[in-house]
Parts: sequence; C-alpha cells; structure tokens
Amino acid sequence: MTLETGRKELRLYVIGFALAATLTAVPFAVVASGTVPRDVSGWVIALCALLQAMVHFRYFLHIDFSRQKREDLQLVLFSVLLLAIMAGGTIWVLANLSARMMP
Amino acid sequence: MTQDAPRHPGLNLGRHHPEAHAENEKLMFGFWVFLMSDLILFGIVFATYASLTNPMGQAGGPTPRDVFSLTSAAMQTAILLLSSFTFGLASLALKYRQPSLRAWLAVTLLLGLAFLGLELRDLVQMVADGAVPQRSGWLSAFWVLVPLHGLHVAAGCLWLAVMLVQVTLFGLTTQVSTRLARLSLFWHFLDVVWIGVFSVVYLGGLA
Amino acid sequence: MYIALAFVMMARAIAEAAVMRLQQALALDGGFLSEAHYAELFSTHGTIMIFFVAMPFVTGLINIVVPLQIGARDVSFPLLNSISLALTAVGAALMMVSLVIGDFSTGGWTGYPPYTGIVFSPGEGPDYWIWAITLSSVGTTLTGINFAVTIYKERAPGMSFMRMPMFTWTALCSAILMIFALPPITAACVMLALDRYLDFHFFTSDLGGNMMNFANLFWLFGHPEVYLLILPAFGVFSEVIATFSGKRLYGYASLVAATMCIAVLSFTVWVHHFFTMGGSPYLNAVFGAATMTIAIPTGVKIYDWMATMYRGRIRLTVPMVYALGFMMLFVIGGLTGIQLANPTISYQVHNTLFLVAHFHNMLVPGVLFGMLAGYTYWFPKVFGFRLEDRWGYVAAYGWILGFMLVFFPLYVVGLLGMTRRTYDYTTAAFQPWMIVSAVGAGVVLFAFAALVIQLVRSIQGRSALADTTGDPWDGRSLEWSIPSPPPAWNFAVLPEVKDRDDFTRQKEGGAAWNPAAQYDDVELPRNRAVGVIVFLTGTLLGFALVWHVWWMAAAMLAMIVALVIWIGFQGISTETVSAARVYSVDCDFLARKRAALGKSAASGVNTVDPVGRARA
Amino acid sequence: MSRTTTIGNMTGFDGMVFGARRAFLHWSSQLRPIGGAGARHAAGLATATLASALLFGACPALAQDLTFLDPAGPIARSELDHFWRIALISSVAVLPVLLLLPLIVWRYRAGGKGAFRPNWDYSRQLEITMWGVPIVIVAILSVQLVRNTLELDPYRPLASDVPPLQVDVVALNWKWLFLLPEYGIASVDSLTIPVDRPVEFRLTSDSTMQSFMVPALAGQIYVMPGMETRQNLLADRQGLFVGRNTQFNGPGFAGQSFALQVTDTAGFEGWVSRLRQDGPVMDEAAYALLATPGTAKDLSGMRWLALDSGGAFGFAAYPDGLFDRVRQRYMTQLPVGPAEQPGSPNYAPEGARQKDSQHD
Repeated sequence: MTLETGRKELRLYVIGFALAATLTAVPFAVVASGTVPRDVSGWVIALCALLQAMVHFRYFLHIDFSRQKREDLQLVLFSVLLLAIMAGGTIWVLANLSARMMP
Repeated sequence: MTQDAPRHPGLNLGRHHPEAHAENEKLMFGFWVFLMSDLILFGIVFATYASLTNPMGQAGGPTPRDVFSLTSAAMQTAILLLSSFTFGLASLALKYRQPSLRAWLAVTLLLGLAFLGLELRDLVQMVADGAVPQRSGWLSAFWVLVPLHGLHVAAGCLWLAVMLVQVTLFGLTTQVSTRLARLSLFWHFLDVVWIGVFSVVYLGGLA
Repeated sequence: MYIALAFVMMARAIAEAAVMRLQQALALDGGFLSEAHYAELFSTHGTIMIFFVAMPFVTGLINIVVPLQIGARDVSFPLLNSISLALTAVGAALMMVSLVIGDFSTGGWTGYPPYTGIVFSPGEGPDYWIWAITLSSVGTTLTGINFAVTIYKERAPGMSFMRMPMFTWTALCSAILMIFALPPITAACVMLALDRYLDFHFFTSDLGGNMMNFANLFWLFGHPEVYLLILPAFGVFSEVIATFSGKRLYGYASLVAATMCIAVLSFTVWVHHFFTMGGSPYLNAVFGAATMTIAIPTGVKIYDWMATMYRGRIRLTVPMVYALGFMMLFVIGGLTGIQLANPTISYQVHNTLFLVAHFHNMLVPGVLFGMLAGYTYWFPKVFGFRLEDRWGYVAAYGWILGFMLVFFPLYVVGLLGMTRRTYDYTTAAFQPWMIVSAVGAGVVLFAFAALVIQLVRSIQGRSALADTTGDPWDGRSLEWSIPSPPPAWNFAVLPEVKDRDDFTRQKEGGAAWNPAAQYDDVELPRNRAVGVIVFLTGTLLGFALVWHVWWMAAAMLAMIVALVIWIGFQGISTETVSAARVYSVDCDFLARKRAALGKSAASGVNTVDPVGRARA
Repeated sequence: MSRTTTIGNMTGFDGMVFGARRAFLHWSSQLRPIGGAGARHAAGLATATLASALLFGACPALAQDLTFLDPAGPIARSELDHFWRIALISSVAVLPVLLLLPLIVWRYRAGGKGAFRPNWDYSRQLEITMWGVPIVIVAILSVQLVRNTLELDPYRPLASDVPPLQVDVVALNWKWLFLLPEYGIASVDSLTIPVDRPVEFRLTSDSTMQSFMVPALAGQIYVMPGMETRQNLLADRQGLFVGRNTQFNGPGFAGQSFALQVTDTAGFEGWVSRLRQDGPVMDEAAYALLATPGTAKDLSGMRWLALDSGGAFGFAAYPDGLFDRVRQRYMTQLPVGPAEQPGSPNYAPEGARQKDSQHD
C-alpha cells in the first residue's frame, strides 16, 4: 500500500513538473518569437504566471481544498488578497501621481 | 493533539513518525506564516520595481532590452524548476525512508548553486555593461529585486548543506525530518517567487 | 527549579518594563522640556513613542496575557520570542546611543526623503533612524508570527475561536498586522539605506528616483501600524469594561467582526496620509471613502462597550477610569478623524497642529490609556500584588486632564494655520493656546510621576496589597483561575473550556478551584543565552552600520549566521517538572484560595490521589 | 476682515470643545457618591477642570489675520463649509456617546438604581441600530466627500470670464520664488494678485519635498523636485494673507512663509509696474544666490528691490524658461550631485565657487 501511495505521489510531482514546464515554455516562446503584439504577450505572461503559481501551490506545496488544509489555504488566500491590495495599490497610486506631476 | 490531528500539507513524514506530525503542526504553520510575510516583502519590492520600469525611472540609462538575455533567464528558470522537482523527489524519499534522500538533496543543492552561478554571471556582465544600480532608479530596483531572490536561494543552499551534514550526523531524527520539511516549503516557495521574477522582470521587460 | 524559571520570567518582564519606562520618560522630557534641538526632539519623540514605547508595551502585554487567557503554557516559540525581544531592544539601544554619540535624524518619525537622503542630510542622523527601525521591525515581524501561531495552535481544548476572550482576538488581529504590515517599512528603510550608502536611486531627486514611493511605502506600513497598536488597547478595554461591569461582554460577535473589519480595512486607506501630494480626485475620493468606512466598526465597538455597561454593576476602579476617559475622548478624536478623511479638509489641516492633535487624540486615549489600564489590571496577576489605588487615581485623572489641556488647544491653533514641527512662530494669537498646552504638559508630567510614585509605594506596601486569591477583580477569563504570580507552567492542568467567560461559568457552577483528576509532568523550555547574544551582536551591527565600520558590520553579520547554524545543531532543550511538584503547588494554591473564601479547607482536596494516577 | 465672521465660525468649534468639557465635568462630578478614594480625587479633578476652563476662557479672541476659519475665496469657503457639515453629520454618532455614557455610569454604578442583568449580552434591534446608523451616516458622508473632492480638485481650472493669472512657483530653502510669465517679473516671499481673477499656480521645488499652502484661499499641495503640481485658486476679498511651507525641511523651516496681498486690478497693475521699473534683473548668478540655503532675511543686504520689512524682494525680469529648467534639471540622464542641488548643505553653485576662488 505504501508503495502504491508512493507511486501515486510521485506521479503527482511529475504532473506538477510537466505542467509547470509547459506554463514556463509558453510565455518564453511567445517572447522569443517576437511576433506577438505587446499587449497580447503581456496577458499571456500574466496568465501563465498565475496558473503556474497555482500549479506550484497545488502539486509542490500541497495546498488544496481538503478540510485539513483549509487553515493554510485561508492563510494563503488572505496573504494574496493583501498582496493584491498592497502591490496593486502601490502601482496604481504611483502611476496616478506620476501622471499628474510629469506633464 | 492526538495522532488523528490533521497532517500538515507538505509534511511528508510518513507513518514512521506519527508524533512528529503533532509536534510539527505549529512549526510548519509558523513557517507558512513567515513565508507569507516574506511574500509581502517580495510583493512590495515587485511593486516598486514595476513603478520604476518606465522611461522616467530609467533616466536615459540602459533598458531591459539592453541588458537582459532571454536565453540566460530561460536557463535559470529551467534549473530552478528542475531543482524544485528534485526536492520533491527528496521529500518522497524522506517520507518513504528511501536511501536516495541524500542524493536528491545533493542534486538539488548542485542545481541551486548552478542557478546562483548563472545569476552571478549575468550580474557581472551587467556591471561590465555599465548597468550598475547607481545608474538609474529602475536599475536600483532591479539590483534589489533579483539579488534579494538570489540571497534567499543562497540561504536555501546554505540550509541544504547544513541539512546534509545533519542527516549524516544525526540520521533522520524527528527534528531533522521536520527541518527538511520546512526547507522543502522554503525551496518551493522560492520557485514560486521566481515565477514572478521571470514573468515581470525578464519576460515583461523583453516582450 | 520553578523559582529560577519564575525569576527569569520576572526579570525579563521587569527589564521590558524598565526599557519602556525609560523610553517613555525620555520622550516626555524631550517633547516638553528642551527647545534647543527641537527637530531632533520631535524626530526622537515620534520614533520612540511609536516604535519603542507603544510597540513594546503592546507586545509585552500580549506576551504575558495571551498564553494565560487561552490556557497555554507559553507562547509557541519561546526562543524566537527572546530573539524578537532582543531585536526590539537593539533598536531602543541604538536610539539611546544616538543621544551620546553623534546626532539623531531631524526628519521626523516619518523620515521622508529626499530630506533624509544623503544630499540634504549628510550626517549620521538618518542612519540611526534607519537601523533602529529596520532591526526592530524585523523583530516585530517575528513576534507577530509567534503570536499568530500561539493563538492558532496553543488554545486549550474546547476553546474555539468564538470562545476566545476579546483581548486574545485583538491580539490575533494585531499579530496579523505585524506579519503583513511590517515588510513595507523594512523594505522602505533598506531602500533608503541603499540610497544613502551605495548611491542607489529609489527616492532621490535625480536619475529616476521617486520620492513619492517612500511616502507610499511608509504609510502602507504606517496606517496598519496605528491599528496594530490600538486594537490590543480595544481588547484591554473590552476585558476591563466587562469585568468591572460584572457582566458578559455585550455583542461579542459584533466586536469580533468589528475587529476583523478594522484589521483588513486598515490596509486599504494609506493614501489618506498624502492626499495633498496631488493625486487625482478619483484616487483621493476612493481612499477618503475607504477611510470613513473604518469609522463604522470603530463606532460599533464604542456602542458595544456602552451596552456592556448598561444593566451592569459598574465599579469605578483605576482601569475603569482610563476606559471611561478613553471613550469620552476617543469619540472626539474619531470626529476629527472623519473630518481628516476628507481630502478637501486634509488640504487645509494636513501638516498643521490639527493633525497632530488628532493623532495624539487617537494614540493617547486609545493606545496609552489602554496600555495603562491593562498594566493596572494585570499587574497583580504578574507580580502577586495589586497597585496602590490613590496614586493610581491621581495618575489616571492627571492623564485625562493633562491630555485635554495639551491637545484641545492644538486643534484650535491648527485650524488657525499653525504648522507642525515649527520651533517658533510669529502669530501672537497662537501664544495663549500654546501656554495652555504647556500647562497641560506639566500635568501630564505630573501624571507620569504619579505612576512612578504609585509603583514605588505599591512595592513598599506589597504585603498589604498582596493578591492571594489569584482573582483580585472577580475576573471572567482563565488567567484569573490560577495563582498570582502564575507558576512557570501557568496551568497545573490545561483547562477544558466550555464557555466564552469560562472562569465565570466555573465560579457560578461551583466548578472553580477544584483539584484536577490527574496531574501530568510538564515540559518547560530551558532558558538560553541566545537573546543576549542577538542583542549584543545586533547593537554592534547597527552601530557599525551607522558609523561605517565595515569590518565590524561584516563580523557581526557572520556571527549572526553562525549563531543560526549553531542553534540548528542544538537539540530542543527542555526540562521536566514532575507531576507531584505540579500537584503540590496547585494544592497549596487551592488551600489558600479556600481559606480566603472561608470554606472548609479539607473538603474535597484530598479525596482523590492524583499523583498516583499521574503518568510519571 | 470682519471679526463677526471669525467669532461666528468659532462658536461651533468652541461649542464642541466646551461641550466635551462640560460632559466631562458632569461625568467627573458623578464620581463623588460612588465613594471610596474616588470621591476625593473627583473633587480635585473637578477643580482642576474648572481651572482649565478658566484658562480657556481667558484666551483672547482670535487675531485678525485668521486663515482657514476666515476664508477669502470660494475654494477655502467651500472647504470650511464642508468641515462644519462633516462635523455636524458625524455628531449624530458622537453626541450620544458623550451624553449617554455619563448617564449609564451614573445609573448602573455599584449601588445605583439600575437593574443588574449580568447575562444580557445581545439584542437584535440594538445590533441593527449599532451597525445600521453608522453605515447610513458614513454613506451620507461619503457622498458629501466624493462630491466635494471632485469639485475642489486643485488641478481644475476655475470658471471665470477673466483668463487666469499664471504664477510659477519654485520652492527653495527656505523661501518661495514667484515667477509671473505673463509680466516677466519675479518676487521672493511676497506676491500680489488681483481680486476676483483666478490664479493658476504651477509649482516645483529646487530643494526637498515641500508643501505650499495659502489657508485663506485654498488648501495645500506638495511641491517636489523634478515634478510639477498645480493649484488653482481665486480670492474674492481684498486683504493680506499668509502662505507658507508646511513640510519640515530643515532649520529655516519655521520662517518659510510669504505674504499674499489681494488687491483690486489697479493695485495689482501698480505692483507689477513698480517691480518692472524699480526691480533689478535676476540673472543666473542671482538665482544661484537665491537658491543657497537661507531665509529671505539672510539676503536683505542685497541691493534688490525690497518689498516689505520681512525680507521679501522683487525682480523686473528673470531668466527665460527658469521654471522648466529647474524642473528638468532632475530629469536629465546625468546625476545631480549635492553641489548642484540647492538646499543641500554642500550646495556650491558655479557663481559662488568662482567668487570664492577670486577671494583666494
């Protein structure tokens, strides 16, 4: 049984690795090709980064929706919320101020 | 705490150490909290970097296109991702008491050092090109953001080396196992941060 | 053995208190007596008051009270705790060193560049400010982690989140703020340091630096910081008001919700500190409205406390006087806060003494009264004797009166356009108000002296003031169910919690002060010298950085890394207190307790033989 | 400037302060019957409070040159109205505390008349009121806030038949330099503007971050090196007003204020022509001298056109494009060292350095 679970867990790591590798390769390819318009490539990069971060949390850091892991999930989600407020807010505020002060 | 207490995610201690789970609940949770605090720190530096990545912040100095190499960034990314995977294998080896544990840890350490070597090479090249932090606000932010991650990786490598020694000296005691579990969190977390680095700094700068 | 441990704990608590008192005395001195180094004084006053008076006071109180309230033996990570304490002490030590060697910053507690940059302040002053704050902010982050884990993982069986005492709730929120709000100031300070030391360009005027980002980062920390300080004070008031009204806390769920709302909202309002920077009206309006939103949960809290007193039986003890003074004065500060949340009003009164009066109106009644109330309230728990009343009342009324005299005039002169941080002025109309304010400062100084006298007289008369029962106020939460001072293991047996006011439930149901069925061995962490080493290396590191002594800085850094690795090779060292020892101490206490309650000393105590059943 | 307005405005505020004190007095006098040590202290406290009331009362009525409380333009007036409106609306939540708290303490003191209900800890109606009323109040306040903020954006040009007067402001340590591009004149620490004509300030700093404020006419706005902020205002009453920097920037900070004279058009024209006729021409060297740290008084020995006894002076002309050049200095590709940044203690402009070397 132990061996079976072990193999299953190994498979999860392999899946995670494969997904992460793909999600890395796509944006790199997009940028390397140089043919994709800038705003499109920006969205691709952002989306892939977000997905890959989720892949890492799911397959490497073992965060999921199961009951025992809820405390950590809540912690991570709360942190991400604050991160969004703080980092997003900083970018917004500074862009706004700079636009008003550099005619 | 009983043995039925929820096992901490990422804590692959296996059935050999039931009491270790209880003991480590708070250590692991505390480490998660620390990582989240660290995440905010990185977020702040990222936001600062983003707000300085514009012509005003670059002050007529070098731009991302002048100093970044997509190939080098891709190599670093690949190495770090691979090291994350090998650490995962080490975690499994730890959980199932396989003798390959030390080998996987050593491989991870080597990959980490290779990553640092590549990053260092890039930074040296940038200095040679005059892209020093004193040149512009944008470069200042770059020189804080990327080396900050590098410093974390270096700390992780040092920690790995210490753990290799401890595994050899003490064997897989509870303390050593749980330290390895926390180190694995740290290592995977650094890879998550690196996703941000290569997306925002390298791909964002070169797109 | 336990005496030794208790002694160490007490010595630490006294050391903490001594540091706090010393700083406080200094800050008052600085603020009111000397005019020669005015700029240096307002900078040190602000920095010390926020970082080295309010923060350690709050941290210390949480440290002592939370483990007792949740029925735990200690915080989760005692070693980490001593390291954080050491780092805070490092910051305080650097502040003290700056008095003697060199000058401190003149840039205020906010230290805005480019004024504090190398171009305009080439001296060592801002470096002291930077390192004092950076090192202590790291300590505070670690403290926050420790508290959060303690509250999450160390609660006694049965104590669900909704059964936690209010003070513990506020401590949890405060810990969350420590974890998430401190990184911005650490980052901002390090960036400023890089600007000053290595000619980076984060906040410089030239080469693409953006000084507006410093204000942004500083207040990203600064606003949560004030809630970090004020929430535990709210917690203290919740405990004090419920206890001295002899009543369950009204609207517990509301208070919890309000506390959480405040903690989260505090991250969404930082721009109101620089409405006048010239942001677009949309930006300002969004953050202005967000700021006002915080008034909702805060108002709810005030009304909840009033409802707690309603239908209660109010005892006007010293902590209660602070609580009432707080509520009356705080709403006035709240009103001016609502006004300041309006960008258009902020245009007029920002940087004037109106603003200064406002934030002192929040921080003095809010934080300081809260901490003094908590100090008076929990003092007998920690030291085994109460504080003497007479000087306590003098101090409390003195603080309230002094506060009004000092700060109400500042509101007026602020509206008249008097700027903060001016050491002189030419408008004669300001003067009468400033005289009133100075008289008020005298009263505050007197109130502080009263606190010192109170402490001295209480120590002198400690036998008369002794608290043999462990429950001097007819308290409601678990900390009052154990002896004062608590033994090193706090609880002889970890309690089973069944209610929000569990101790009151026990007392009413006759279940209080009964011996446990079974006593177990207790493992306690051994005291280690790590804290002292961190303190010494940290202080030397800071000093070396301020004075550019690179070899020393490098050596200290290397020492810290070596220390961390060395700790890694040490086992967790604990010592065991035997069940018999725990049992006998508990029996002593219970016997005393029964004697005090006038009950038969024999009943029940020896009917079971717990030691026999103990695992040891 | 009418004193009545002043006093009228102050009543509300004094009312607030005195109201609080009265409530406190009331409350503290309640302590007496509660007995114990409290009573004696309460008596002492009441005396002390009374003494403080006398002190407050003894303060003379407010001086003539009132600022925010006696506005001389529509913007500041709107801000002041807003100030009182917000205070009034907020009082709906604040006053009950000040009034009810003493009552509750009195009625439910130990030994008092109030019924003791130790387990009463929830009431649905009360909960709804406690959350509902503040939410409604804050909603109303927010509407007011958004409206007022959008209306009084300092960048928004003011509607008027007359074209606005352009004034460029350079913040120096520790003085204010005003440039009037329309007329070519410049002045330091003193400015005259015509009544009923909008003024559009463009502001930058050649030093640290500062804050420009004329409380009688509008609020303040930050002024930063390399950046340009704006302030639009209008004076509808003649008089002499004070403006100043409110952001601490070193030893001369306390003295960094300026006189703003609002006159009729003739008075303004007279001021302009006086500067044009009698004022010297400001050249680069003169600007470098101006920019050196020090207050205007420190420069009173210069043979420039003195405008008042406070050290203010004026110029008939200033170098072309001075404002933009000052701003652009920090936006180049080159570092600007301490020697080139006015306001730095190490500031050493070319002119001053040459003078030094001549002395040697």
